[in-house]
Amino acid sequence: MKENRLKFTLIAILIGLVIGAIILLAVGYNPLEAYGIMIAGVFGSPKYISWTIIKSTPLILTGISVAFAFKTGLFNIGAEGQFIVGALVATMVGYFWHLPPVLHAIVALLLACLAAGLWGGFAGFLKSKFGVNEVITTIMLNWIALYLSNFFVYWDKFKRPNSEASQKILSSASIAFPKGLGSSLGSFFDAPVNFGFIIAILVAFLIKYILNDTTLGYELRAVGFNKDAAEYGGINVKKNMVTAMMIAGAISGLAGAVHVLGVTNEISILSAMEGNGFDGIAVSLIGGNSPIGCIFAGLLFGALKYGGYKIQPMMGAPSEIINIVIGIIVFFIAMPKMIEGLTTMRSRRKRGGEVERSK
Amino acid sequence: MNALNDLGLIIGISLMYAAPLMYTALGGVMTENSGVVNIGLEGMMTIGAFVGATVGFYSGNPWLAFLCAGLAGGVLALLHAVACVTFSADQVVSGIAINFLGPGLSLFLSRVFFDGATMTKPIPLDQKMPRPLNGVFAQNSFLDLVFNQYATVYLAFLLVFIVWYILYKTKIGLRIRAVGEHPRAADTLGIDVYKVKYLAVILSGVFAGFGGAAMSLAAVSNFRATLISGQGFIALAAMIFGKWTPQGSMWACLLFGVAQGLVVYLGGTDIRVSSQLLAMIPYVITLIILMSFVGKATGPAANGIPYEKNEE
Amino acid sequence: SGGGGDKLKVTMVTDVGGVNDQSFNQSAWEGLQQAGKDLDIKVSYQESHQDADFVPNLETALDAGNDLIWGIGYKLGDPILEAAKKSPDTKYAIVDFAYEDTPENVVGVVFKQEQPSFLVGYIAAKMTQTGKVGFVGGMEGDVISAFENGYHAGVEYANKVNGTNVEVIIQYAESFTDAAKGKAIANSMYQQGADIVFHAAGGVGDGVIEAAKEQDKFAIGVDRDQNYMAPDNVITSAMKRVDVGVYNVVKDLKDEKFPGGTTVVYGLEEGAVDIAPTSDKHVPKEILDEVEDLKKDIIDGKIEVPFNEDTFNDFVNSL
Amino acid sequence: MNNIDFSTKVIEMKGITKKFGDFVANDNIDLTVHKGEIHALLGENGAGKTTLMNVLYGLYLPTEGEIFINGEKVQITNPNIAIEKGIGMVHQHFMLVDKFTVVENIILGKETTVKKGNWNTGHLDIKRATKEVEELSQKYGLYVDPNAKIEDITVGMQQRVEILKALYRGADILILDEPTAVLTPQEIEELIQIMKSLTGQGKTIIIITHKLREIKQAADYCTIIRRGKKIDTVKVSDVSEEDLAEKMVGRQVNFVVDKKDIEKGEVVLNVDNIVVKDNRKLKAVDGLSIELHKGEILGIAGVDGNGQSELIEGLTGLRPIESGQVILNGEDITNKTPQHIIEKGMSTIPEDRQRRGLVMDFSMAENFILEKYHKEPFSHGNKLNHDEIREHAKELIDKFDVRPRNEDQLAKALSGGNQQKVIIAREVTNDPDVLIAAQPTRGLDVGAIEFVHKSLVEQRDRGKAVLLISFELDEVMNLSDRIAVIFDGKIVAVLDAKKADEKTLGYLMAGGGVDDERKQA
Ligand SMILES: Nc1ncnc2c1ncn2[C@@H]1O[C@H](COP(=O)(O)OP(=O)(O)OP(=O)(O)O)[C@@H](O)[C@H]1O
Ligand SMILES: Nc1ncnc2c1ncn2[C@@H]1O[C@H](COP(=O)(O)OP(=O)(O)OP(=O)(O)O)[C@@H](O)[C@H]1O
Ligand SMILES: [Mg+2]
Ligand SMILES: [Mg+2]
Repeated sequence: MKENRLKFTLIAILIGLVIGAIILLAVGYNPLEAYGIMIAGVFGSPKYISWTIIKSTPLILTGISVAFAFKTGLFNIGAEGQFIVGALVATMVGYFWHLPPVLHAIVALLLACLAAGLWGGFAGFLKSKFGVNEVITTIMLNWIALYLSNFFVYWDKFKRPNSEASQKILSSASIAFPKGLGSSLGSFFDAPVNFGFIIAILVAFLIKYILNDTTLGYELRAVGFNKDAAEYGGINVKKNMVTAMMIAGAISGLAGAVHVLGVTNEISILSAMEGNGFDGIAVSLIGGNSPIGCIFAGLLFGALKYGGYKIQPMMGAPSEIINIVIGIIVFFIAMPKMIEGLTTMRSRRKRGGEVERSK
Repeated sequence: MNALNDLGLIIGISLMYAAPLMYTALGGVMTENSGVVNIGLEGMMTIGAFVGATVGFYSGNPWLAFLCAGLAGGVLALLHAVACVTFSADQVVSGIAINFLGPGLSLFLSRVFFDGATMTKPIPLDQKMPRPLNGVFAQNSFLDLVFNQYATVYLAFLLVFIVWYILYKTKIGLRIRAVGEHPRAADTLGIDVYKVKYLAVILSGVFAGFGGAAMSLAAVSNFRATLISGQGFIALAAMIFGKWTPQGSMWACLLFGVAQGLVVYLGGTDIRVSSQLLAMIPYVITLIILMSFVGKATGPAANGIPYEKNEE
Repeated sequence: SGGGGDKLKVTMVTDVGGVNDQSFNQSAWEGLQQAGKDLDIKVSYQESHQDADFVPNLETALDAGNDLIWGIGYKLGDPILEAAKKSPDTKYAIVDFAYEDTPENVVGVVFKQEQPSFLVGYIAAKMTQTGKVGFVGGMEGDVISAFENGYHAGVEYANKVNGTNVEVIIQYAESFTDAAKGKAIANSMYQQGADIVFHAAGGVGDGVIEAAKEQDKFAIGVDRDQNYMAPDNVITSAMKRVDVGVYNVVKDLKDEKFPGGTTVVYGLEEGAVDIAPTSDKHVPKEILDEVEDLKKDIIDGKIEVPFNEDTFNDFVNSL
Repeated sequence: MNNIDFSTKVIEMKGITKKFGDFVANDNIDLTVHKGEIHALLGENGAGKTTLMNVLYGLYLPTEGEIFINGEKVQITNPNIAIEKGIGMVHQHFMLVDKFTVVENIILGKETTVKKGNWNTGHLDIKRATKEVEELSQKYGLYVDPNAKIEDITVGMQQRVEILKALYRGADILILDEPTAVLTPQEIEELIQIMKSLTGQGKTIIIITHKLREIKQAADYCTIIRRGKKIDTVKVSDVSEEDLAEKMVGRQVNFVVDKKDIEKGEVVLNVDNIVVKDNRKLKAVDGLSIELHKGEILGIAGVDGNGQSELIEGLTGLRPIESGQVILNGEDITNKTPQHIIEKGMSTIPEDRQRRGLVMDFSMAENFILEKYHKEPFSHGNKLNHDEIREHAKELIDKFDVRPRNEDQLAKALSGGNQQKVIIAREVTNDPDVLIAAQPTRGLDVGAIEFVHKSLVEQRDRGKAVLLISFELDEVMNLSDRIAVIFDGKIVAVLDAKKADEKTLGYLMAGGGVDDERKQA
């Protein structure tokens, strides 16, 4: 089963790239050149690799958040808003509070998780208490989070004068790697390498552990698969819905916090959704809704976006081709049956008539 | 008279906001009543907006453009149907894919057709959707503010009625709902479940495409990358809010429109509220109403479950 | 870093609007392309899709061996500064941002958007039939604030010199994308009796111009000449010639006069801000003549156009 | 019997083989049915009865074999063709859209629409359809309320709707797949009458059932299928129930449940005057009281929809009790959480095993610990102990003979009988003082039923109390020590099982006694 999934995912990626190539060819660009640029854009220098990782980190986390919610039977479209809340709180803690290094970062991360957890948990609460579908509530909460964040950035104590952004976090709250750590790795450390990726991987394993090896995970999965049976077995379904959304929210919030504390050090005024949460949905799906799968899917996604956007300046090909490729990949991942059909076509033809008849 | 005019303004804004949402929400009603979840409405709306603006610009015929927009949405929906109906795909996954494909294709093609720009050229007023009651009432009078709307607004209400009629009064509607509730039952009665689902899903794309065109051919007169940013999801929410019925979805869209109208109205008064907090109002109102009045809503029984014929 | 070959290499990193945003990114790219043609320079661009793209894009630009790297838009202020500090041998330039302490390899390029705003404000005040004009802002911020206050000041100035009492209605959309909201706000303004609305609101402005078109009222465009959006209704535009700014700095580089360590302020004097050339389609000659006089006064320093709330208040008090 | 026209073979299936992958569900089966005949198909669960009928109805294509309808060879590739050939099928699981009305369900797929001249408007003509349905139901004595919603009518009614659906399509041959599994004795009686009246009007009926008595009562001929193969076709009047059972399973079957004499102990469960509302906020359980003693099986007999489901949910904490009290082992457990109630010694075999009983996407091992995952040894602190969970599963699989013997198998991949075994194994090992068994054998074959009955009696013999709720009157009468009859949310009578007879029970279940009381009052 699992091997099959992996195989299907790889085939879907291949199909996505091939169709992307055909489209490029159709409008007169050389797809080999485009993919060459992409590959060079990701692997061409240690620095590019570290940038790919940096870009992937928040996507891995929002992906895990969405995947976790899926496992518990919920659809978290709200990763976007939870990301914003996490980023906001991390920045505020990072700027307003004065704490020793390391501790400051940890406090900022935890509070961001807590706030975003409450934000997500609110959707869970509305579902458990009033039966309101979480898809609607999280969509609404995304927009509310966006405006809330802007509201705070405009607050004169928080806004950095002469800019459209907040104040920067204090260096004590940063989770960047200590400077001068790795000159040995060439330009790898030229990018703002930070602990975020490590945190993301730890979170992936933690979530996998929670889901598979703890009583909480057992409860959450039971509720996710069959609420009625879970309720019958004595599991508190409502509490678990809230818990599930809180954890999902906290992970997305962590994504926002890691992004701020590791890379941007500030939040700016948002004129539109940035898409970290929506991309997380795709990451989760490509990763087969498994936390570990999300690591790889997030890296793939980060690479496509980071490397893919280089084709426009380098050869003038519209970089939207990347979204098309991603769309096609996700589309084919949705259809394991079709891929199965494609891959078994040859063997089926060999067996021929017999199979035909029983159909 | 001023208060009346203010009311007229709010109603007018509500209608402008609600119309594109209504088309798209009706698309949602259509597909989900047949048991296929469609998260991809946003993507279908985007391609509709783009194609509408492009065809409108090049042909000068808004109706042709409107139809092409529906067609484009329908083509994306066809992909969704192939995945979800024929290949029993996970419907959420396929919908998310559509949400990448829709904007991706729109911008890609926009660059191809408009000289590298991610924005189409504006359509002159006389080649946009007509406003049937334009000039009938005195400008900026209450009646003018309320009724001087684009044909797309009136069509949206007409479509609510049509979808309601089809779903609840006709043979095909009965079949669509049966397929969404209990596909196997329909199957055993000789109904071609797949065909019915294909029809409903494609129509949902057509409607979402109309919704996009209602933005790019009426609300404004051009497409740009940010024109459709979240409306598809709001429409989806409105459909759930409206309990999967056309009339319920209509009310939900209107509610959202009214809230936006209020925001604009309040922003123009002397009440000094931060514009960020004002902007939150529609979303907060929706949440509060969901909490206090609507509560639990369940869709068609077999919604989201791929139907596989009995063969292995 | 030299970059190999003899040709100079110049690139720009766009804001999230992308290179074809029909606005200042596009304007910058046009300027750069012109420079490429005229000055035999190799030019290119990098599009950003999120704020988080700025830094990596700047690095990609650096790795490509460019001699000068542009950041388009105030949002790139910090990233450019950091990059410039990291790579002192490469030259950088930034549009719409002024550093307090500009490094030697950086040039800040800012535009006095308040100046053309002042001019279109004056035009609006002269042309209004109803005694009310409007301003629709996207989201609050220094740049938009300069548009707002310059415009407002232009109206007040007109009131003063002409003894009129034109009122300005101001509303922000809290968005740069929600065209429907722009239209709704403009409609609301027209309903309140305004007959000319100026916008500085990106995509929201599409809606503003649409409202003017539908109601057969006037609108004023921003950044570029937006008359093409509604030829009968966009009477003028507050133009910000980012292309001119970009072109000039690149030319200076070519002429080895790169003004590193400074912030270049482009205003009317440099021809980098202005009202749209198509203004004469709708604005009567005598008003345009008055505008020409105003331009001189501004260039001569006789009028100091305010760019934020404080300077605006001072300006009004000094009238 | 006198209806049969032996000169007309309405159905002839010859050498039907149906494979699912490598699995042979039907193996070279022949079946002949004459006009006017009631023909029974008998076989264990999974024998292939439904598959064979699905082939006949065009839902499956046979891998091999031929079908003749009225002597004409036909290719039935989809239900439309079957319908056209006059075949109607009432499925084992009803194929009704709950939210639709009776009429809507009946006309679905063959809708009555308004025609304007030659133009079919596609507009539903519900009025005319209602009239047609009313006429049809009168003609065959199948009374239904055409405008009622399916979700609001009884199962018996629903079945009539199913039959009407077939008749509406002009069916001459009716296939009924386990039609009596969910009916009360009265309803079964009525159904048999309906079947006879239908054959009287020239219809032909194939009925699938596990209930030998019904075959004896209703059928003319019976074809027995075992593991996909046809064993025999017999004339029903020539054979006994025991003969049929033996042919079906290939061994002798014990019909009577062995039961020691009762050693009734003290009261463990006292239900006092409770009221529980249903989903529509109506009082489904309305002042119900019962006492349950250690060492007894108390059967609750009653027609579906008299408050049984709400009673179970009320007792187990899944549904609020509006008033009254439930005392378990001396402790008030009214409106306590399900978990609390389980801890206090009550376990339940739920009536809907797929909805309540199992997490279908969990493995067997995970399902076995549904109520005790948070306890030692299955978890320690918050950490699950996978080794113990697996061990536990292996033990239960062995003890209860669950197949396949693979604790990692997902519950959804188990057959119905084995799913039920998993639930019973889990509930019985909780070692509860009170075991509620709701419809524990629904849809199971005799072998599996035997097993379930044995488990329940064993529980009783160990001095535990069992509350058996079943629509199957035979089952209640066979197993119970005392029988309580539920009607309209109340216990209307409690009888000693030895003294109870079917007639009295049926009378009480239909509310007979209540009317008497009312008359007296
Ligand atoms: N469409 C299918 N594809 C694959 N396997 C199937 C399918 N349908 C049923 N099965 C398998 O067939 C087996 C029996 O299923 P079925 O629902 O017929 O059980 P049942 O007859 O109710 O069970 P039992 O007779 O044991 O009570 C199960 O193992 C099930 O997984
Ligand atoms: N679609 C299917 N795919 C694979 N196996 C199937 C499928 N349908 C039925 N089977 C298998 O075929 C066998 C016969 O099933 P069928 O449903 O005909 O049994 P049945 O005699 O009707 O049983 P029951 O008395 O439980 O209804 C079962 O073992 C079942 O597992
Ligand atoms: Mg069965
Ligand atoms: Mg069967």
